[in-house]
Amino acid sequence: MSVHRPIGEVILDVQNISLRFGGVKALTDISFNVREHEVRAIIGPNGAGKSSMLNCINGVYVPQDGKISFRGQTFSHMNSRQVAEMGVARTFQNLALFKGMSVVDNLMTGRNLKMKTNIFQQAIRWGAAEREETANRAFVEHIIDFLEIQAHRKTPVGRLPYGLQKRVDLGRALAMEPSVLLLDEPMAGMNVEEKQDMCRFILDVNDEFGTTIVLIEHDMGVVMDISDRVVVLDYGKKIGDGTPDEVRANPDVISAYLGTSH
Amino acid sequence: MLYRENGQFKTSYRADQQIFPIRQDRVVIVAFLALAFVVIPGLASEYMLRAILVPFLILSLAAIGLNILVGYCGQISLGTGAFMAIGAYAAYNFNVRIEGMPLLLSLVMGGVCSTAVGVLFGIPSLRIKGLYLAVATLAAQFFTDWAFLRIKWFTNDSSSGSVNVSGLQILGWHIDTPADKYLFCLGLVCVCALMAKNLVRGHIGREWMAMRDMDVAAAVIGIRPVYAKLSAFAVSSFFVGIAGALWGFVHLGSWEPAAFSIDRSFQLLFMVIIGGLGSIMGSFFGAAFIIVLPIVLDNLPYWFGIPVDTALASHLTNMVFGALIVFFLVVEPHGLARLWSTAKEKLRLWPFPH
Amino acid sequence: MGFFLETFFGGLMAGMLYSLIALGFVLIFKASGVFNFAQGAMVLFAALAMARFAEWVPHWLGTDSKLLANGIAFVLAMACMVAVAWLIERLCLSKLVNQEPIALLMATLGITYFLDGFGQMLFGSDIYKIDVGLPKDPMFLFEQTFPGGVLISQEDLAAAVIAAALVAVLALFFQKTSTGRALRAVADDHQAAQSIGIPLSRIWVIVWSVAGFAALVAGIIWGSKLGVQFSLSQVALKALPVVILGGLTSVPGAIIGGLIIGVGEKLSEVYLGPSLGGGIEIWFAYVMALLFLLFRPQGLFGEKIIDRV
Amino acid sequence: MLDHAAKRPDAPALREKEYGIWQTTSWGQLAERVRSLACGLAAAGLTRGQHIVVIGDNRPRLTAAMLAAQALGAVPVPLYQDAAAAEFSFPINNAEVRFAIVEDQEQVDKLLEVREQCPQLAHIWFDDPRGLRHYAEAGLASLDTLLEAGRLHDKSHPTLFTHEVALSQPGDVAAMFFTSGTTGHPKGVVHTHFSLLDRAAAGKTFDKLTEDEEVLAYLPPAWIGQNIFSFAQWLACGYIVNCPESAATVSIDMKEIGPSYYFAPPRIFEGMLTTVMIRMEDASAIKRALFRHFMALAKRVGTALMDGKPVGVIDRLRYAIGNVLIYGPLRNTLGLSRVRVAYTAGEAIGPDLFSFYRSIGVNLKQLYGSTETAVFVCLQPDHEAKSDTVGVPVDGVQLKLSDSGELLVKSPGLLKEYYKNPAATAEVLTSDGWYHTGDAGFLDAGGHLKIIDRAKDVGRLLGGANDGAMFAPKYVENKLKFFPHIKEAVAFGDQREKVCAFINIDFEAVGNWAERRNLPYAGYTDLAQKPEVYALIRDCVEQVNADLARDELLAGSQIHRFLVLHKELDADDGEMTRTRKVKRGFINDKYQVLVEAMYEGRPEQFIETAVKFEDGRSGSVSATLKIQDVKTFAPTRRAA
Repeated sequence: MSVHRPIGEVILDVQNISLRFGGVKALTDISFNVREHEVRAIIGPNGAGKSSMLNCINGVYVPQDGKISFRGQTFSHMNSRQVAEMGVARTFQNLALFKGMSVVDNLMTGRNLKMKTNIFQQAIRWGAAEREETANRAFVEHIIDFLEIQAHRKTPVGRLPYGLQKRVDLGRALAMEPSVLLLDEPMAGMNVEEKQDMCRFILDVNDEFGTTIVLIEHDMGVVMDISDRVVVLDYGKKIGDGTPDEVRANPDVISAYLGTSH
Repeated sequence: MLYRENGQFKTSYRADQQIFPIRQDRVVIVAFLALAFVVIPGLASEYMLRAILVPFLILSLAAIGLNILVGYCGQISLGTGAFMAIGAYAAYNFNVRIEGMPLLLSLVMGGVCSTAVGVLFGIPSLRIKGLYLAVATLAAQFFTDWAFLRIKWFTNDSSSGSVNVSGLQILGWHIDTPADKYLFCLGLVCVCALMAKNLVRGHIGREWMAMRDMDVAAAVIGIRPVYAKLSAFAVSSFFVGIAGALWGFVHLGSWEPAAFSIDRSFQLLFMVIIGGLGSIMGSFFGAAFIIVLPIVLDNLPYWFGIPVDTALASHLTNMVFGALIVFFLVVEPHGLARLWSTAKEKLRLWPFPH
Repeated sequence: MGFFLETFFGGLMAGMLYSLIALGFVLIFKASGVFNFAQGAMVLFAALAMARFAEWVPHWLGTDSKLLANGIAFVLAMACMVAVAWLIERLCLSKLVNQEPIALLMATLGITYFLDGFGQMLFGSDIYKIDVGLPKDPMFLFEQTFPGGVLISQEDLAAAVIAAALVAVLALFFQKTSTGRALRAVADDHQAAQSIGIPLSRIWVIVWSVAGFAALVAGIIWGSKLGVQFSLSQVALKALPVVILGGLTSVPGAIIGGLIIGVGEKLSEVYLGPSLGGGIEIWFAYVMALLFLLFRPQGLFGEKIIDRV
Repeated sequence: MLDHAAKRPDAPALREKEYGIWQTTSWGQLAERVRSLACGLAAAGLTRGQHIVVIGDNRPRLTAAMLAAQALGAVPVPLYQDAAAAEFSFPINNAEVRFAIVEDQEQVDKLLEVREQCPQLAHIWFDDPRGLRHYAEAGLASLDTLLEAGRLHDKSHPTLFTHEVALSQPGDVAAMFFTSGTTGHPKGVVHTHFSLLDRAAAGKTFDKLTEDEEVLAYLPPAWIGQNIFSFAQWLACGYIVNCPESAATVSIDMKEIGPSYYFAPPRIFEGMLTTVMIRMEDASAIKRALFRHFMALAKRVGTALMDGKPVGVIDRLRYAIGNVLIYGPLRNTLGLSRVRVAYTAGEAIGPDLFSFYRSIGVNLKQLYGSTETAVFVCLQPDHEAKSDTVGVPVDGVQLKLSDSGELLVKSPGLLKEYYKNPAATAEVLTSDGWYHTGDAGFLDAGGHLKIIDRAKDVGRLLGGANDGAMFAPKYVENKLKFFPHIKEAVAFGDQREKVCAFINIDFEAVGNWAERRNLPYAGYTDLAQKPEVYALIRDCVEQVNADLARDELLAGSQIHRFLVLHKELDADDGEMTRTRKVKRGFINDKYQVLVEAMYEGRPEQFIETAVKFEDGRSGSVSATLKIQDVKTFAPTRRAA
């Protein structure tokens, strides 16, 4: 990329994670780390355990063995709330938006950690609560502006086309002002144009807010273009890790991808 | 058709986030409130007030409570009657046991107690989902039915098992005529409804809806399921509790556990479904509908001069209810509220279809 | 000791009947993912039909053979249940496919109200009795093992036997017949079943009919015990804890759950009841189930749910 | 501006919808901002008489920047924000511009692109820093830094601003507008403060504009029209200018604001009407019936009411009902409820289009003017608006016709000169101060000016049935373009025996039409060539012919043959001006084959054309176009 980012020291370190569902081995002994401000990609064929990896990182699944350390603190498993509080946000592969709510409200949910007024203040909705709402709304509006979805502000997300829903999903994550952003196949099922937009947004985020980005993708091309370092998973095992070029050269990776028609 | 929105632009978020952002709506609502507070007490007949309006108001409040739980937080409950009962009996006990306990306070305490129990019975919801939970809430229903029947302490050892309160008054205002009762309920319900609305459009409300729509995602953005769900149970049972207390104090005057049986729970559930899940306004619609319908069905034959015996009438009512529930679930799962809002949309876009 | 056993057996008997109703729930839930609140109403409806037809048939045919009357009545009642099943599928289920379970539950609540009203309008709302000639007089067991032995109502015993038989039959039906297999397929995965050309709607009609059959049997037994009346539909509420205890999707769960609840209820009533002021069986079952759920949210035999993202 | 700030510092001057609400700038704040900007610019070395380009959408801070420049006596030169980079280089060089203030990354990129050609371009300031963080180019900075610098400079030179302001004279050059010349290089039209403000004031008094008017600024500020309405007249009247959030939300914002004083070229009104028609077609039968009935009524009554003619009580009553049921809602959805005065200009407006708006109670009027005349030459007074005239001269304006039938204007609003182009200036500006409009027209009985066409376009048919008949292409085209299904039309016929036309279908409208008849199509080109579509278009053309036949002057201009073009005429391909006027000559040459084919009576013709895509890439579209004959009508004398 033309834009140069000062890549910092390791911020998120995954150590020997293994995850099983009953007999099924989703992940076996995965280790990799993420440096501050970098764009880190996890790639691999379908069912390679990419999503499971993210789910372990933000506490949706509890891995059987292994540790995850974040900014020095080490956890045997993460608790979603903690993870969120530590500033890790995440988007979902098959949209997990709140269908019943408007775009603005969806983004506002991303602010819940920032909103402190108690239930009584909200019931009265006077002073503090009102001010808080307004302040956070203002913040959310900046994101809406950033993602260029002004025209859809008040529409229920259910009614938006897929591409835009993906943006809202990203927006909700951004609303948390994350220091690390996990993107689960942000470009899945998009047309070329939408993909370009999404790439632009991802880079802008990384660039404007200096957000560290971990993204899952199986569209090799895109990944290679925008990411600094790449981890390759296959059948729950790590088969490659390094810069895009190194990974491209890696024989295992090639075979894995040839093996699975990608 | 009647909307003229040009020039209604918002220069602040506060203005943009008000409950009725469109001027025409505000006008209508104000007019409507004026009607409710000023005109109706004067015009409405004794029967109208006693048998229709007061129950309507109180059950609307209960429906709002239930709607918060079911409609907004997606936690189904079949035990609403229980929480009404708790509200009623708690309020009763505060009323009779504490000398000179102000009416309002005992009502609120009713709500508070029901909140406590609500949270208690909400705990399973952290482990149990959907249908299992639905059944679990029945436990509350049957337990309270039993408790208020068998445990004499609750009924202040009244011999008949039925309790009664009388001589309601706030700050010297004696609430005895139907009109008084109506106004009292109306006032209280309006306040509660406003609070409820504020909650559901505040961030707590968004947390509830997030849990309802996609709990995993909600957890990932840092919403604590425990807090979200339990708070929903708490708030819900608080309103339901107050409604229960009102039902006992203002509407019935003297009552026994049967007044809050499982049928009440179902009735409320129907109100919420027909009125519209996830809509405060809908709760009112639903209540109105469910209360007016049987009256209409009862009287319909007489209007046409067809004699129908009461048993048959009640069976008919049941059937129509049942049919309507299914009808609504099939045709308009979002209930009257959705019909209302679509109608409104159509009016705004008139003459265009979309 | 003898007294304990008595209550225990009593519990088992009652439990059998609960299982019978619970079975209805489980069948329907397995096949159509619907939590059929209307099962109780179906029991009432079936019982009413049975009772009234048994009354009317003699007048129509002028015969006084009770067996014949009951036989025909049974057939007619069953016919009614099938009709009901068919209507439900037509007017309700088929319209609500792929709705979230809660919506379906509420729909069955609607059906409950409808059936209650409809049944009583057709067949009247007084108390009727069903007499299928179950032996009434009590009998004694284990007289030699300890003094006085154990008193058991033959009726209960017969009921238990019938229930057991029914369960066995259903089990066979599921395992052996092609329809049964189809049902299991549907239960496992609607879409898949559809894709291999199993007609959902027909399956559902069958399932609901089977559930109707279970309801009919239960209705007859309860009816001949307590007489047919509106309260019968409340019996279903007793069966709910059974279902969640046993797990919504498991037939054996329903049976075992039924027995546990039955026994637990009776024992608690006898041993705890007095100290708590009696009548606790209304809720005891629920609280039992509830507490149990806290430790095993999916019930005894239910499958665990893993949610993917 | 300053005395507005002085008189009512808290009154809103500008509103911009951003972040979901209308962020308001009061005159006071505006003055403050302008002061800092001015000082900043001065500090950066901008001096009296120099030019500074302003490129971007309507943004408060860009407006402020223009004021700031003027305060220093410098000359702001607004350029079209949608122009391609290459188009910038000429004006920038021509005006030796050293400073530029632009909206965002897009504009910055374009400027940097042409920087080699324009070495003197020293400073570029941008309003929206998004994506520009890593641009290291020299002289590139954000407006905020400029403001900051300005504040500092202001502290050190407290008197500078007031002093500079005091210096400027009415006669000084206020701004320069580059006309999107239909041919050759654009010409820089130089206007003085006096000429602009005088015209603005004239317009103000003419329509009794107050300081409470609401105006929506959504057209390119580089266009004199927009500039007058949302800048000069804004200063003259002190009303409120509102900037929409983004191009995508204009209609929403328009609906929210509900401007009271509205200006748009016909195509905008046309677009609105088209969407109305399309949306109505999906409406339920009852609604459509209602709509038709009341529109018919409106045609009769509404227009009359607008023109202040007497109307029967019953009709008034029915109109009132219609107002509740249709007109009101319609105005509301279009955002025209509050419009007191609406103007259209730039080109002739379809009569039906014109009367549509008037009939539903929008006081739509026409005006006549051009960049060179600071817009206001003729205005239609209330109640006297006709679709075929452009109104009476505004006070201060004199008109006369040259013997060639060309219209000459003398007015205080005339341009000072074409910048560095005395030849061109001489061409249009006679020594005794008459300006050659290049339009053919005449004053009718009521003293209303009637424009037929561009003088040079008005042609005569040669040979054939009606030899020597007058042919006014624009007139014909406009008639065609009124149909919702026709987007553009180009008529040929000058020096030919009969008239033929190119048609451009309106993709949205026709596509919609096709879908409702579930008629499958693969894209624009495919759709354009569907026989059904041809049939549809032919009806339109024949209606036009029937209409023309009624006008003995122009009966000869009836269309004999037409074809539907395979691509949309596009400014990027040079087929239209930036203001979307068709360049007839250019098209004539570009599509020579087609024109010939039409006149040689071939049934169809293959063509391949190069096109430029949005992203600057270019490719080619090819198709075989059908050509169809149309029924024409014998001239019928209009009943006097």
